[in-house]
Amino acid sequence: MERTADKVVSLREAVARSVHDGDTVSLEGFTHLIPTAAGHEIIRQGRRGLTVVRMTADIVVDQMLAAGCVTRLVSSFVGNSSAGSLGELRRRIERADPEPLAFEEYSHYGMVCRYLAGAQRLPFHPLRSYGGSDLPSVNPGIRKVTSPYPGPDGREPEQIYVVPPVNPDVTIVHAQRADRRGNTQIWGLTGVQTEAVYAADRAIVVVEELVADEVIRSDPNRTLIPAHAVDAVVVCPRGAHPSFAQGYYDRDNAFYRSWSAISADRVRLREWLEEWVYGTADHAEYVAKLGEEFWAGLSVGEALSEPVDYGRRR
Amino acid sequence: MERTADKVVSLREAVARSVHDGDTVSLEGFTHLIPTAAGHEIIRQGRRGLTVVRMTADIVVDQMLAAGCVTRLVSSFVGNSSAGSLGELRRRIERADPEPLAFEEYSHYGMVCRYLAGAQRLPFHPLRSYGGSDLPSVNPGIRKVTSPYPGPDGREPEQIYVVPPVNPDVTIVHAQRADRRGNTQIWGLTGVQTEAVYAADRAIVVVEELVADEVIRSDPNRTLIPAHAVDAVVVCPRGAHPSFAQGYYDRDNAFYRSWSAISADRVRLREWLEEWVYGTADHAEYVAKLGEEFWAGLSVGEALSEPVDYGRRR
Amino acid sequence: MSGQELTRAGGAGAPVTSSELLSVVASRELAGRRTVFAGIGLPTLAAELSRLTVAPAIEVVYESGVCGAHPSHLPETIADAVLITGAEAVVSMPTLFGSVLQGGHIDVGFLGAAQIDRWGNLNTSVIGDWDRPAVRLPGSGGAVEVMANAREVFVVMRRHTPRSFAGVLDFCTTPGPERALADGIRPLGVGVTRVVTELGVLAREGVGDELRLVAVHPGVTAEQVRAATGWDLETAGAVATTAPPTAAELLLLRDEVDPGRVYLR
Amino acid sequence: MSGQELTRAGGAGAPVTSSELLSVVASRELAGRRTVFAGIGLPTLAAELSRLTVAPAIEVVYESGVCGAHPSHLPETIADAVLITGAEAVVSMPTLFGSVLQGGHIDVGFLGAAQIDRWGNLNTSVIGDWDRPAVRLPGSGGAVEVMANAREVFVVMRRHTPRSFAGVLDFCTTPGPERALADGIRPLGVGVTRVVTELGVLAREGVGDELRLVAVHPGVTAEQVRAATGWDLETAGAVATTAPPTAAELLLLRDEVDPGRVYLR
Repeated sequence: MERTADKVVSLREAVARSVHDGDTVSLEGFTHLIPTAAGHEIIRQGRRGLTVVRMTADIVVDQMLAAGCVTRLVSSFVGNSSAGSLGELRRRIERADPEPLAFEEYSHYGMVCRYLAGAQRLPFHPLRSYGGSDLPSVNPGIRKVTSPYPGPDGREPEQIYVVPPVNPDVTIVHAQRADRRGNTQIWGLTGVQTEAVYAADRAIVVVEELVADEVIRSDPNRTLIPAHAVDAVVVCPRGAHPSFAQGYYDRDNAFYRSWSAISADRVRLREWLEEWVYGTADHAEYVAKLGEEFWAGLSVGEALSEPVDYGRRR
Repeated sequence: MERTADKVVSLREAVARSVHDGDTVSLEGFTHLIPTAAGHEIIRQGRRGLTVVRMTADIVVDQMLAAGCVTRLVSSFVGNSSAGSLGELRRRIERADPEPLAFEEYSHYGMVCRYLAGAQRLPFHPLRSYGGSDLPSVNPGIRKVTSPYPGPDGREPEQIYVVPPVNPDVTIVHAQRADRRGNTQIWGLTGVQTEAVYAADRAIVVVEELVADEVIRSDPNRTLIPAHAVDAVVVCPRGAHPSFAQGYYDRDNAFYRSWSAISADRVRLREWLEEWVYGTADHAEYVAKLGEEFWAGLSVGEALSEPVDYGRRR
Repeated sequence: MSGQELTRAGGAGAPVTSSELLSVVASRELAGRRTVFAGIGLPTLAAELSRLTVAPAIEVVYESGVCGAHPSHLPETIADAVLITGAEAVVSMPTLFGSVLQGGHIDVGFLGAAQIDRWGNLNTSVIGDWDRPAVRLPGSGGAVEVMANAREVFVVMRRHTPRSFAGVLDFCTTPGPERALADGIRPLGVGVTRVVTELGVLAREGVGDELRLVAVHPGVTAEQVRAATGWDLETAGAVATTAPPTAAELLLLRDEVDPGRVYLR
Repeated sequence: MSGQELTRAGGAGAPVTSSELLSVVASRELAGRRTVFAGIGLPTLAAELSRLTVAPAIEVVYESGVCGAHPSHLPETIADAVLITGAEAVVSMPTLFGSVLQGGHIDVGFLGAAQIDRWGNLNTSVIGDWDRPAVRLPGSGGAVEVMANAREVFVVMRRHTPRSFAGVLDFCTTPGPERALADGIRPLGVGVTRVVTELGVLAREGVGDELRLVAVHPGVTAEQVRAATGWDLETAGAVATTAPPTAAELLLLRDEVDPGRVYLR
């Protein structure tokens, strides 16, 4: 947490140092900037007994489940985007096959409020959801509080549901760029990354590129994660594949569509992991294996933001 | 609230239409981008019986008090920055001179949480402040809630203070730039403007400059106030003086320092209002009256942000 | 019923598909609305078509945080990069769910579901028991929040069967206002007001009302819809027949909104 | 006591002023700290000097939302434009107070006050009754939050009088942990641990401890400090004498930190 320290490490070292068996690990990124490479490195290092916290449990979670890393999942959406099912997740939940998966089910804003409460050290966060839902009956974490103020129009005080804080042992997010201290800039969909990082004991930021201090400091409002909240900076281009990094590469929709069939068949899923995760030493090998032609297909043209003027005292 | 409507109006029209006698009016901007021109227009139009909500009640609030616009103040800091006192505010509170001022005192984060609760339609917002403070004894708005979860280490459930929502009839903020629909971009200190706008029934955005849609749309992450939350857009260059607009003009520290002496003397304060507010037809006259040489002294050099690439599908 | 059985629009062009009919019917219901919270697929098509027809000022807000998108290509997901580039605003999740949605800025929210009951309560969690379900579905996403906070909710269901229009939900993920009130919670909106299906349109005016059949699509009878519904579906007075898509609506939908037929499959 | 009465630093240069002494003493207390929440004035000078001496990695977080400032000129307020241009991050008020401060990321918060009592409780609201005060002071600002959430708090008070070091506060704006605990609230930090004044240094180790005199500045006696304190001030064993600013400290403070003598008045 030293601000001036150079926090740049390899993904292997960051995971080895910060992700331990039995940890609660938050992986965030709402469709955009999903930290897939970090998930794969956790698989390679054979972590066990993890509680994974992720709003949209999608392909990377299904892969971590299939690799046997995860015993508990906290999530608000367990599906392969709009492209289909997560085969391993469904086997685990529907048939405890090959083993049960403890599942804490929330809604999206319930998860957001859990991160907000965690980041802000609040004992709970209120939200106008869950009234009449069956979710509180299967999730004892969702409770009610009575407001200490009179209700609208002098009616009796309102009741409101609340959720508890989540404080992951480690949060891992992917971002476009950071400096060596960990000042991290994200644009496009920014999701809940800032809150997930602040809620965590330790935070790893995986970035498309490391940039000079001057680049970050030319636009301090773009720094969504300040250095004081970051423990490790990992440079890992294309580390969000098959999701996308705004301005860097597009989403691999074909892979999303293919995942339902791959994951429906445990043998195919195992073969996929062998080939693409266990069979690659690191994410650079995974990227190289996909090939230049493949990446050309996901490349994007340029659309630069108009600069703003921060001004300089004369 | 029509998204495609052209919402650009004069400051005179915006205030005439949206600020009524007896309204609760939020003016936000934390030292930066203080909506002074809007405060002056409220004075010119002779509004009465306002409740003013502002975290840092400073010079513009002292001026509105002296003009007889305000009967109630909700604030967390009533001082002239670090430069001295607010003479009229002190006379009103210390001696009910010339009339009493109802005052609701909070801390900064208490005010932030009131705006958050207001923006999010929550009946209350919890915060880890006020334990043992005398503030709850003089402000019945500050109350306690007991958490429905066990305390840390199995101790009994925590108690926590909460504040009620604030929902101003109208919020006025100053910003660097907007498009005609009201998509508003702010950089530098961003304070609590987004939450204050979302908490309000009506919102007026006063900007240094109106820009083309393409400028806003080149950097959607910079839009801190989306059009759907804005009712009126007012173009009013230098409308934040004596505060500053990052990248446009610097703070007039000399005026801040002079305010203690001006406001300490009710006759001088009255003369100041006569000359600079009642004696100017609008803010353009106020700006012209200060003179070009004056503005040259507050001008700033250029410090442009490095652009980011949002990418474009080929 | 397949799209091919539907009448041709104004006698012109290719036959109207079920997707096209649903999109057109839903788009008409958006007349006069300002803000729509919509997922990708038929809701987006309906919103985009309404902008070109009955609701020129409509703004689509996406669950991903995009407000005022101007996409260069038809988006494939609610987070498609083409929604972000050139958008008017992109906000964080806390702002999107807290200030925009819970703050009461959404007029109409679009939702889908595996099951819906007569009050418009929705199940997107499980078929079977929650603890050991026959089918684990994706869950709420933001549906719980959309129902609780949008002024009204439109549901689009491609399939209309007694299992999906259920007498009793296997699980209530996303409750309407009646269930919320019984739980002591006051919701902002009135819950589901329109359900557009492959067979017709169900409607419900406000809190305490059941969904009733208000219109059948051309070639469908009220009795067919009642037979496909898992509860004793009532009709609202005379059941209308959906006006077929006009030639203008179809032209806009096919040539402007989804020329690549990404969703009009 | 004026600065002119103080000893010269290492026998070199102009006499040490009270402002310089306070800044140097406070800077030494920051050894090893990482994050400081500081207002403009002596706290900023202390933090900047500590960066050049005992705490090279220190980050100053400003109440305005600036983290990692690299100002081109000495800032005149916590919101000075020169703090923003070239900073590493600028965050909103909800993030600053919610995630950074309440989230527990601040090691040391600097506060001032009109009155302080033996437990380090602070008054910045009123002299006299709150309802009709003799003097209306600015109020909390973020002081309530700094005390509740920073791991420890340093107070810098230029004037040391029985009225400002009060037996009983006129009003407790900003309570230390003892008062919070009595109110049933568990604070994160231990409250005030150091008070640097024109006369010396008071210290308090943790919850339940009173402020005690630990050091007097050169030329000041413990009895003088006790006489200037509105409660029966105890001493912590042997009272040390503050080591005068070294020539190196003074040089850095005068030539690097505040060459324009904006705050070193």
